[in-house]
Amino acid sequence: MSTDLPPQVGRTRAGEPATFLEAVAEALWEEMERDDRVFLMGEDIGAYGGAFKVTRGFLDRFGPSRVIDTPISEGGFTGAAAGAAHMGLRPVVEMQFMDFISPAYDVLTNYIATSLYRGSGPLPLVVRGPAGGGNRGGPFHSQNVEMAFFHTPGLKIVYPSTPSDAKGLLKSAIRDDDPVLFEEHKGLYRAPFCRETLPAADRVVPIGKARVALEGEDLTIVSYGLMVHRCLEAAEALARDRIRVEVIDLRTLLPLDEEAIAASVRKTGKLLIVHEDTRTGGIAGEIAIRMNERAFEWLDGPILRVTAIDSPVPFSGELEDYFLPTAADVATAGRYLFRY
Amino acid sequence: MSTDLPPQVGRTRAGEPATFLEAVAEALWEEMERDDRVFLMGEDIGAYGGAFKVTRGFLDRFGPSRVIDTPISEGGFTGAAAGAAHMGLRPVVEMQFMDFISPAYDVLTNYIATSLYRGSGPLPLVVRGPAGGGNRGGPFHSQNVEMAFFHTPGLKIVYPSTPSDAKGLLKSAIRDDDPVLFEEHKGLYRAPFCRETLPAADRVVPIGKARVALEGEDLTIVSYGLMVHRCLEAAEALARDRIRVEVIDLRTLLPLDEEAIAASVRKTGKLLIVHEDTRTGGIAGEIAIRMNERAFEWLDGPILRVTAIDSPVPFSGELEDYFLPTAADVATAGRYLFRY
Amino acid sequence: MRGLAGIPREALEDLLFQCLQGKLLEERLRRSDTPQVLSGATREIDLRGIAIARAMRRTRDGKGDLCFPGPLAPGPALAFGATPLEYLRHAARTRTSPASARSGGDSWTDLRRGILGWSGRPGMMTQVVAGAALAFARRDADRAALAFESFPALDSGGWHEGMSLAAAQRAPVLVVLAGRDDGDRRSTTGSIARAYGIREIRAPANDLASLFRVASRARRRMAAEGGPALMKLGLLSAGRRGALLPQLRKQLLSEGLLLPSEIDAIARTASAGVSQALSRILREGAPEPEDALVAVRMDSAPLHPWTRMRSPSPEGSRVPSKEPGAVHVH
Amino acid sequence: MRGLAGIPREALEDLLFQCLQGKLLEERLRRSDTPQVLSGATREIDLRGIAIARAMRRTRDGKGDLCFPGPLAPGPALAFGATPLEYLRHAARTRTSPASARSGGDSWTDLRRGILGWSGRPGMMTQVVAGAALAFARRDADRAALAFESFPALDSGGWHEGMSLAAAQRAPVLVVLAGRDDGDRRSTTGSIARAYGIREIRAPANDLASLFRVASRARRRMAAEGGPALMKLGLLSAGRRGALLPQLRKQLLSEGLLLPSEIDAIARTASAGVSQALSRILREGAPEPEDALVAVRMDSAPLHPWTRMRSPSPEGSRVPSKEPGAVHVH
Ligand SMILES: Cc1ncc(C[n+]2csc(CCOP(=O)(O)OP(=O)(O)O)c2C)c(N)n1
Ligand SMILES: Cc1ncc(C[n+]2csc(CCOP(=O)(O)OP(=O)(O)O)c2C)c(N)n1
Ligand SMILES: [Mg+2]
Ligand SMILES: [Mg+2]
Repeated sequence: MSTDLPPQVGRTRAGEPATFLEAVAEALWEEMERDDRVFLMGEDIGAYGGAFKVTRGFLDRFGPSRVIDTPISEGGFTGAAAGAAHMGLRPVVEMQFMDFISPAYDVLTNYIATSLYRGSGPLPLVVRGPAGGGNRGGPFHSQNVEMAFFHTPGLKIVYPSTPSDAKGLLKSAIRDDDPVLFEEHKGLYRAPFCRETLPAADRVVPIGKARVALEGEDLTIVSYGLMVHRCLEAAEALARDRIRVEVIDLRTLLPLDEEAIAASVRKTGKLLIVHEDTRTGGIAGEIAIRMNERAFEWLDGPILRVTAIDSPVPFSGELEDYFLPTAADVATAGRYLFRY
Repeated sequence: MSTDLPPQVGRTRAGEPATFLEAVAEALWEEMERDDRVFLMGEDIGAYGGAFKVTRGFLDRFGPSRVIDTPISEGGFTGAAAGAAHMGLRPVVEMQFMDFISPAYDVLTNYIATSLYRGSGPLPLVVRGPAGGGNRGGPFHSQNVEMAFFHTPGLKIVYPSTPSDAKGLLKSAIRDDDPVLFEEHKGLYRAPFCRETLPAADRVVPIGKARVALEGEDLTIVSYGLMVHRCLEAAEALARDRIRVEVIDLRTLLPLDEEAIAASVRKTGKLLIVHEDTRTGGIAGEIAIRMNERAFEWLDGPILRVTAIDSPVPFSGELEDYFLPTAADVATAGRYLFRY
Repeated sequence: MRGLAGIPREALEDLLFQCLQGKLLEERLRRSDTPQVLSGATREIDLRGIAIARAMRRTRDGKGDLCFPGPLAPGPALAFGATPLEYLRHAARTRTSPASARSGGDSWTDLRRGILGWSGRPGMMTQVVAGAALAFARRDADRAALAFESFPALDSGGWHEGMSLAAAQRAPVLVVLAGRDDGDRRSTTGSIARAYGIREIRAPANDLASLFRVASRARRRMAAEGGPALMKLGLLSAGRRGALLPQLRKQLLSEGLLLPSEIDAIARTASAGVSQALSRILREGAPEPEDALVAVRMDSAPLHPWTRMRSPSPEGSRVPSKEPGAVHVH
Repeated sequence: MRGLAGIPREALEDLLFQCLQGKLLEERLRRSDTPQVLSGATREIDLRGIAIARAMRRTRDGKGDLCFPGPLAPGPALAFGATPLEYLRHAARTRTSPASARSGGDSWTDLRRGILGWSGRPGMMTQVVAGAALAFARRDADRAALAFESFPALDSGGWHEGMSLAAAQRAPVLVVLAGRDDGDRRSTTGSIARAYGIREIRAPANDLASLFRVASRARRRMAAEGGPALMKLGLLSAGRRGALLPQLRKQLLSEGLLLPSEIDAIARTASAGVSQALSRILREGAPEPEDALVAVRMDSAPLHPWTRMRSPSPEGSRVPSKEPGAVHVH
């Protein structure tokens, strides 16, 4: 059977390195093979194979009752996913672009997130899709949506930065009994720099645990998603100035692994937060106040942030490049904070 | 004509003190009299006079083309308000409870908030309604919705704490060329403790400016809405311990008056943020990081917060009382921070 | 068919019992001596909801039909096996209420019985119920879903998306439009059904037996053929509402299906149950405040009380504060 | 009526000119030597959208009709007076594009001309357009709105709420269903219209003159009586699409309304305009990066570049940092 696997789910079985997109596809495929309660819903995910071809070949293998093409109605099919989850299934909802989760804001925050609290039982479902900018998608195909939901008790939010985390965390998300939002940065999907050979074994990565992407003593940089790679670039540049940066990849945004951040801050005394998402109301704020609560005495400088500008994502390349934070921005901020 | 004014809009003309609700009603009435572009949309605001009777008598005075009863479709009528605003009108949309703004999340964040940026011109409209807990309304009639929108560039968010601010800020909001979300705490609507005699003259309160509700030297407490009153209570208790608290009432959440907060923090060196809204992802985070950016060297203690618990608003009175922050909680935190 | 012909005796007994229970509950709750704590509970119980819900396949193992009682709550929930005591607990927000006093309205779920509560969004539950029905269509031959919505709910995008999806997926869900008013729609239920390409079910009479029969037939057909259906319950005058139960009783007697003594026995049981529930509810305790902290995520530890500053600096201080009189907290 | 009878000569000239312009633009953009920067612009321009939009009352003072070009963009925008150069600027994301290169797709608004852009949400614009039409109904006797949507957009709650509200408020908005496919709806446009209690407009033929006429009539009726209407444009084969313009030309000639020389003159003007636009666009500069910072609120000062850490501590330091080598920033 593995001979006629769709190409994007066969890398690991063939012993080849997988892209981020392929890692996502492999996680979906393997979970669907493992557990027949798992099924997919989304726009054009069946015959067309999905806007980014994550689910190419899934319809042939799993049939139309497990790969469901939906009408344009993100609220409706997310609500329907909740109903199916109540009945014991494990829906994975694809947003064609994560931006399109906004019509599902009501049902996600009011019905789905509150279910367990209201005594209506757990709602195991995953809402996943491509997020983030840098692809000239303009304001409606480039958003990061985490902060729309970060304030909602009852949800989990995952935003991985590597193929192996993407695969392991998506498996965890599907097996998790809570509703999980899962963002996949488009800039990582096919990026050659983050191909990885993945373990053949069924490996899960726990939700809620950050990862030390780089160890260092002088300065903590906390980030997630594509920006982790910008931070690692910046760390390299700073290393040439003998500034030893610790880079923490959050992996899960909600619940936030504040212990991991605090441990690093207690070591370095300096904290810089980097997110691609816009500035005001970004996750940097919550991290800042948690570190005030938990590590204030260890801070040897202000908690600072490098983020996108407070504006919709611009459409033209020139504007978008200016809008997005760069590795150079991170390095400048890191240098400043080091010297503080 | 003023003889047959609906009672809730006639207080000031009669020289009587007005409740918060009456202040809101007066602002609406006066703005509708002043400018015939202003009109109202919402569920049951016409013949029924609104769930809280804010608009009782408006239909008789202004007619059905300016007081429009809508179907249950918050997204639809908020989108329609945008269309009317494009055509030069100034819609004021009532959410029966502010919780019901969530179906309008998509159109507010994607269409309305981005309009000016996209070159589609300003969209002067107001979305207002009763917010907040303490009224045994349970999870779906007690929410504070500011943090769902705080992350969206292009919106303004106002949350007054007194009748005179409510009236003056609502007038400003209606005259503002940007979309403004305007939250009115149900706990203030008819509260005897916050009746005020309002100036008869047409007085506006500028959006974007915080207010020093109490001057003090030892500790800054920043809050908004109903919680300002809890903070003032706490300040009284702390004054008995000779702790001189400065209470800042934000009034506008977005744009945030960071200058006012920083000025106070530079004086007191201690900052406590109090919000009724739930903890994670609340506005305290953004304030904390802004003060790290702008006043870190002046901080003599961690920035702390007192908030509701990370949970949906509980239904029963016992649970809700436990869930909400109290004046005593604020005082405890204030005392701790003072001694820090 | 007319009268009660063809309805199984067991169903008729149940129907009578549940309608009596509902009626008694309603009457008792309307009395002036109803305790304040139950003031939220005194709503009318439309017996038609009971008749329709009783026509579904109810089990107690989570494998029967599913019902969102919506604007006819709690009638359909009682028909799905909920007890008056549970309803009163919910209304009185006691510790033992189905939602642990954490949520109200009709947000009350019991999936083993097939009762689904909501989040107070008219129309939204048609989505959720459609998704459940989708699961039935995929896995279970003989399950169907029932949702009570109202006319005003039809204006919401949530309802439309739910109905549209159910139609596209041929999910077996019967949506019954009911409520305190008809809205001011400019169109008929039939034209709405046709716009979604789904079946309209006509409820020609408002007597309980006919409604039961129509709903049974709709259910059988949905389970066999899949696909949603739409049915409208018209408004009833107070007089006609009041006549529903006496009429059922009369039919039972005149068709010789139950003896007067049997009817009396059923009425006594219903009455005893309601009385017991009412006296019991007043003795039930208020919820524990800590229940407000109940986990909203599966893995969340009970929330620590840090919010309240009882332990404002859990990590303690590395250096003592410089302020005179500063305390060291651990 | 058949042929061109009854259509004013000015409208016919315009229609011919705009259709020629659209067709030429499309052909030029499809050529293999189209510059890369315009790759996003090579979509088909459905001339039917031009014919329908030309039937509206267009002004340049913001007091005419309103049009959301939707899936038939940019045809209807051209018919409302947008120039090919504006369209190309938008597609090429130049500094001078209607949206200053900040937003793409069909998010392009020019309210003086009556063109309304969107936020990429199929169905949502029916709400916005309904609201504009509500404003017309309230204040202006002779204004109406036009929105192009697609069949898949009908499934969205946004569309439903917009249509429902327009119907309830009798707002004069003509919604035209068009797009690259018919969806897989289980119902007809007529049944959908009836579900909202609104008029269905039949577009019996796909020739440009008939569409113009039908749209004119619908517009007149909306402006006079209020209330929305729904109209469907069927799919056209490539052959029939290609025949639309030759047919119009033939009609104009055969009915003697324009002389061959007049038609040629119009064609030359259209061609010159398109050529000029194409050569001009390649000389237009890229946007200034700072334009990404453009105010999103009326009163917002241009955003300060703090984000980029050029001035990480605008307030400076009260005390010098203890670190060796620390710098003091003001
Ligand atoms: C999104 C949303 N909008 C509005 C409301 C407020 N609301 C609850 S029920 C209701 C009226 C519903 O009418 P109907 O379904 O006929 O109920 P009934 O008249 O029987 O109370 C309204 C406006 C809500 N709960 N949620
Ligand atoms: C809320 C939302 N969901 C999904 C999309 C993605 N999307 C844009 S157009 C489209 C298909 C629309 O189909 P149709 O209107 O027929 O357009 P066409 O086939 O002509 O491109 C989809 C799924 C979106 N932009 N917004
Ligand atoms: Mg009603
Ligand atoms: Mg299509």
